Amino acid sequence: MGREKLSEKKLIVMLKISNITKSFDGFFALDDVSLFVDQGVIHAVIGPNGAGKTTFFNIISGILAPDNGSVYFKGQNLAKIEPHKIVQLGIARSFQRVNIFPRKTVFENIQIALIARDQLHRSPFKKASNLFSEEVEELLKVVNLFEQVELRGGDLSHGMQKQLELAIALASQPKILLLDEPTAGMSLSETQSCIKLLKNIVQDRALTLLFTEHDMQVVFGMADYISVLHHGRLIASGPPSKIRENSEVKRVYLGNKAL
Amino acid sequence: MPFYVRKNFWTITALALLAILPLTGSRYSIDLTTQVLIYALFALSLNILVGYLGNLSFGHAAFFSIGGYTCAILLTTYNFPFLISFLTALAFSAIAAFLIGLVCVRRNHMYFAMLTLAFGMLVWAIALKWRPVTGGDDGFVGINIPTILSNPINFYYFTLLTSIIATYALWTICNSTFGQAMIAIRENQNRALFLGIDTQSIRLKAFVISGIFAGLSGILFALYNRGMYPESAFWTESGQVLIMVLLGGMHSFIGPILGAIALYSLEIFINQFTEYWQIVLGGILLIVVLIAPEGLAGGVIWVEKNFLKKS
Amino acid sequence: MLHIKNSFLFGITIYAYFTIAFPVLSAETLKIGVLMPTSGSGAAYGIPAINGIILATNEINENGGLIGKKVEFVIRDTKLKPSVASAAAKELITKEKVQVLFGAISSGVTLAVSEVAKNEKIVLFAPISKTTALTGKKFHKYIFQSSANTIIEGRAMATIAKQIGAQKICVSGFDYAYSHDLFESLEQKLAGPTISAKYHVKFGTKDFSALISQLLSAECDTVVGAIWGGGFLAFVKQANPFGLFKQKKFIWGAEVGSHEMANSLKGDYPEGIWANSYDLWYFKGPPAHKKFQQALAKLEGQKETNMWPITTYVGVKFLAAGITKAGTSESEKLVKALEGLSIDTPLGRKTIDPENHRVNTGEFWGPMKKVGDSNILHMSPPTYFD
Amino acid sequence: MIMTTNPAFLFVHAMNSLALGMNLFIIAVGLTLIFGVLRVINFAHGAFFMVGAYVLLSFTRWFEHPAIGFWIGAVAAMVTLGLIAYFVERHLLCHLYEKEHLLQLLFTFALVLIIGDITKIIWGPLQHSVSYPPGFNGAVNLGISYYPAYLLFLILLGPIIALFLWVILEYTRWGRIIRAARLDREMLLALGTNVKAVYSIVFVVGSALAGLGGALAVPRMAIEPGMDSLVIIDCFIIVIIGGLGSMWGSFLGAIILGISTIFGTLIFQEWEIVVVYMLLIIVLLWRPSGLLGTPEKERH
Repeated sequence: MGREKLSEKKLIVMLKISNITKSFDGFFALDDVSLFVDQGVIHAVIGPNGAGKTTFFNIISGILAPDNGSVYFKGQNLAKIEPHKIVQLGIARSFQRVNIFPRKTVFENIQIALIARDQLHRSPFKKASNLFSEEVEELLKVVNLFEQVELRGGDLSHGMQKQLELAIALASQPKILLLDEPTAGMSLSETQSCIKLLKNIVQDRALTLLFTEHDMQVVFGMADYISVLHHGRLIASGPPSKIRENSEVKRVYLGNKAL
Repeated sequence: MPFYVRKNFWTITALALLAILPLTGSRYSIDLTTQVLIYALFALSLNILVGYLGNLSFGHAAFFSIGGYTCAILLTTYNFPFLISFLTALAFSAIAAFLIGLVCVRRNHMYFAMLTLAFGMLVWAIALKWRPVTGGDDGFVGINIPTILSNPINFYYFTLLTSIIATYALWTICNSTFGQAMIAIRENQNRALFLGIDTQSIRLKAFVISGIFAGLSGILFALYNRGMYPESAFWTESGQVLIMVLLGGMHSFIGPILGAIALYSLEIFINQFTEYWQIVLGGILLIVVLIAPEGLAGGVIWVEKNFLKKS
Repeated sequence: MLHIKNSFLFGITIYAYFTIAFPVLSAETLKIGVLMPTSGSGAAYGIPAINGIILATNEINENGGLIGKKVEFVIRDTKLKPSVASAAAKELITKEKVQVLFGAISSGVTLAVSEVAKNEKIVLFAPISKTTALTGKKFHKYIFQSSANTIIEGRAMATIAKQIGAQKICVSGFDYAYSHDLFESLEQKLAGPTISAKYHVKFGTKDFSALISQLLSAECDTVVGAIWGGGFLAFVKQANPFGLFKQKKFIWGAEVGSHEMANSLKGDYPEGIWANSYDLWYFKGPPAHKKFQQALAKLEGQKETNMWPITTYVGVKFLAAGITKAGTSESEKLVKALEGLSIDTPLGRKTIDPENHRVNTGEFWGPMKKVGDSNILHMSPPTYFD
Repeated sequence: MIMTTNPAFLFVHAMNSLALGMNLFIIAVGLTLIFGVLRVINFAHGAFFMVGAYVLLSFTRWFEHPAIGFWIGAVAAMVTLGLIAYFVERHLLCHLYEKEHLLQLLFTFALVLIIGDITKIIWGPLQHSVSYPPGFNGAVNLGISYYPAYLLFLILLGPIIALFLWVILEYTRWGRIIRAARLDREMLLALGTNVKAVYSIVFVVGSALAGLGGALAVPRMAIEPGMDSLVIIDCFIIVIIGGLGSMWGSFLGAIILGISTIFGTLIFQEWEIVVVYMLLIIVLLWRPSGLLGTPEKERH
C-alpha cells in the first residue's frame, strides 16, 4: 500500500507475519492476519478491546502457537522456537500490565536482564554482585531512573515501573521492541514524556518498535505506520494520514467520528 | 583487622567456635552439633528450591534417602571403598533428581509440590518394599564405616569439613549469575522467560543441585547413624525439613541453617523437660510465625533495625 | 552491629548451656535411659509401658536401691522414628550419662537403638520389641530381649491351631517384618494343618474391606492374624457387619486379647476368637502376680489394669538383678551377669538364654468369652504358652 | 490373590470403594474449599478430623442412649470444630494473609503439634472404639448381596453433602461470592464484599466438615493418637487428583482413591502402597490441574 511513500531508502523487512489465524474454542482471535514491519519504523497496532492485539503479540513472542500461518524474523521462521530463544534472537517485549521483579531493586531488575542477554544465567560459579554495574547505570540514565537505583521495583510509581520495564526490555539489546500499551495507566504528563523518551530511544538505537495502544493521541503522535485490527481481522494498514482517511476504520473503530 | 576478616567477622567467629568445640570435651555437644550440621545442610539444599527458585517441595527426603541408602548399600553389601561409595551415592542422588526433576519442573506451584510428594512417597515405598536390598521396614542397620570415622570427634570434623565445603559451594551458587536467574524465576517466571532465560532448564538444574546436596546430607546421616531407615524418605521427613527452612527464613541464605539449629535443638531440648514437647514446640512456632514473618533470620534483622533506631 | 553481636552471643550461650552439659553424674544415682514413643500413634503403647518401669523402680528404691544407689530413669520420646530414637539414645548416654538403655517399640526403632548400644558399648534391654532380628541377624553382646518373640508366638499359634482342629489356615497381617517372621515361625511349627493363603495388607492401613472380602471367599476354615492395635480394632469393626467372625475360626496374635482391647471394643469384640495377652488383671495366678496387680492397680488408679506394664516391669527387674549380681552397672560385667540369669517374675521363673540373650517369656492365650453380664470379654480360660 | 468374576464379589468391592471414598470426600471437600478460597494448605485438617472423632467419643459416653449419643455427637463434632476454626481463623490465621503465604504452612504445622498434645491430655493415649449407631450395625439385603447398613448410609450421605454444597455454591449469594473468590481474589476485593467474612465462613464450614468426617469415620476405625497423620495424606491426594479448589473434583478424586485402594489391595495386595502415588503422577502429567481443576491463570 503505502510502503514506498514512507521512505525513499531501501527498506529491510524486520518482521513478516503471514496469514496468522488463531482461535480459542471456535472464537477467532486472529483471522488470516498478514503484515510487514520494516526496520527502523515505529509501527502501531490498534483496535478496540478484544480486537486480538495481545494475542497478536503473544504469537510473535512465542507464548502461543498460531493455528495457521507463520512469523518470520529477518527471514527466519519463528515456528517451534521457544519463547526464550526468540528473545535471544532480538525480540524484546513488555506487557500490558507492569511486569517487573517487584521485590528486587531497580539495579537488580536491569542486571538480571543483562545477565540473560549475555547468557550468563547458566553459570553457577560466576559471581553476580556488581556485575554490569556501569551498563546498568547507563540504561537507567536513558529511562531517567538513575535516582531510584536502590529502590525496590514494586515501590516505584506506576509510571516509573513502566519505564523500568522499558529499560529491562532495552537491556537485551533487541532489534525489535514489542510494547503492549506502553502508556497504559499513565498520567497526561507521564504519557507525554514517555512518548518523547520512546522516540529518542528508537532514534538513538536504530530500533524497530511495534506497539499496541488505545490512546489515539499517542498513536498518531508517534507511529510512522499503523495497522488496524478488528475482530481479529486486519482491516487497514498504512501511514497515519491514510488511516485517518480510511472509511472502514472510521466506521468500525472510530464510530464515524473525525480523527 | 584486615578487610577480609572484618567483612566476614561473624562467619569466621562461628567457624572458629565450631573448630574448637571438641576441646570442651563434651561428647554430647559434639554429637548434637554433628546432627545439627547434617540437618542444616539438608535444609540449605531444600532452600535452593523453596527460597531461591520459589518451588515448594514436599518430597525432598527422597534424595536424602537415596544418597544415604546408596552409600550404605555400597559400603556394606558390596564392600566398596569409602570414596567410591561416597561419590557414587552423590551421583545416584543427582541422577534421581534429574529424572524426577524432568517430570516435576513441567508443573508449577501446588502441582509441582504434589508431584514431588508423589515421587517422594514412591521412593519411600521402594525403600520399604525392596527388603533384600534396603532391609525393608527394619531399616538398613550396621553400616561399615571406615575405622577412622568411628571416632565421634573425627566424624565431627569430617561432617564439619564436608558441611563447610558444601555450604561454600551453595553460597557461591546462590550468589552467582545462575543464582540471580533462580531468584528471577521465583519473583516472576514469566518475565524471566522474556528476558531470554530458559526457565525450565534453570529449574531442572536447580532441582539437580538441590538433590545432590540433599543426597550429601543423607550420606552423612547414614554414616553418622550407621543406619538408614525408610522413615527418612517419608513425607513427614520432607515436611520437617521444610519447616526448618520456613522457620529460619527462606529469603536469606543463612535462614535455613538457623531454622535447622532451632527446630532440631528445640525438639531435643524440650523432650528433655517434658513429655508434652509437641505443645511447647507448637507454641513456640506459633509465636515465631505471628511475630517474625520472615523467620528467625528476618527476626534478627528486625531486632537490629528497631534497636538501632532507638539508640 | 552491637545488637547482632549480643543476640549471637546469647544464642551461643543458650546452645552451650544445653550442649556442653554439666555432667549430672552423681555417685548416688543409677540412671536408666528409657526410650518409648509417647506421642503420636505409639503413645498408646509407650505411655502404659512406662507404668511398669515406675512400679519396678519404686519397689527397688523402697528396698534401698541397687548396689547402694538410688535408681532413676530418664524418658525420651522416640516418636516411633529410628533416627529420633537413635539421637535420643546418644543424648541419654552422653549427656544424661545413663548406664543402661531400656525400651523401644517397633522393630526398626529398636534395631536403630541397638546399633547405638553396640557402638557405645552400653547394654540395651528390649522388653517389648518382638523382632528376632534383634537377637538373631543383628545380634551383639550388649542387646537383651525379654519380649515374647515371634518364635514363641508362632509356636503357640501352631499348637492352638491343632488344638481347635484347624485344617486349612489363612494368615493375614501387615506387610512388615513382624508378620512375616511370625507366619514363618507358625509354618515351621504347624503339624497337621496347612497354610492355604497369605494376605498381607499395607502397613498401617485403616481400611480392611478388601482383606475382609478375600477372607470371606477364601477356602480356609481358620484365620490366623497378626494385625495389632488400632488396626485390629478397625478390622473387627469393619468385618462384623459381614459376619466374618461367625464363618471361620480365628487365632489372633499381637496381644489383641489384652483387657484394654476388650475394653475399648466392648460388645463389638468377636466372641470365641483365640487371642493373646502379656498379662490379664483377672488371671488367678500365683501370689506374686496378685501382689504385682495390686501395686499396679494402685499406680494406675484402676482395678482393671493394662497389659504392657508387666513387660517393662519384668525387664527392669532383670536389669536390677543383673546389676546386683555384677555389683556394678559397668557394661562388660553387666553383660556377663545377665547371661544365664534367672529371676522370679509375677508370672513364674524366667531365664536369659546365655547364647542369644532371649528370655523365655510367654503369653496368655485363650478364647475370648462373655463373663457374667459385662459386655467386656474375658479370656476364658487363659493358658500360658512359653 | 483371588480375583473372581463373581458379580456379588465385585459389587461388594465397588460398594466398599464408594463407602471409603465418600467418607474421605466429606473430609477432603473441606480442605479443597479452604484451599480454593483462602489459598491455605491446611495441614491441621487431619488434626481437626481427629478432634471430631474424639468429640463423638465423649458424647457417646455422656449419653446413656447410644443412638442419641452418636447422632448428637456427630453434630457436636461439627459445631466444636466450627468454633475452633472460628477462633483459629479470626484470632491467629487472619494475621498471616498479608504475609508470605508459605508461613501458613508453618502455622498449620504448629496447630498439628498443639492439637496432638491437647487431645492426648484430654482423652489419654489409649485406643478407643465407638460402635455403629443402633440400626446401622447389621447388613441390608440389596438383592445381589448383603451389604453393611452403615456403609450404605455413608454412600448416600456423600452425594447428599455434595449436592447440598453445590446448591449453596451455585444458587446463593454467598455461594457466588465464594466461587468468585476461588477464581479471582482481586475481583472479590473489587466487588467490595466483606472478604473477612467470606474467609471466616469458608474456614469454619471446611473445618466443620473435617469434624463431621472424623465423627462418621469412627464406627469403622480406632480412635487413637496419631490418627490424623494418615487421613491428611489421603485428603491431599484426593484434592490434587480432583483439582485444587474444585468441589466436584474432590468428589471424583475421593471415588478414584476409594477404587484404587480397594481394588489395588485386591489385585496388587501389599503393593497397593505404590498404586496411589503412581496414579497421582499419571493424573498430574495428563491433566496438569487435576481432573476438574481450572488451569492457573497466566501471570502477567
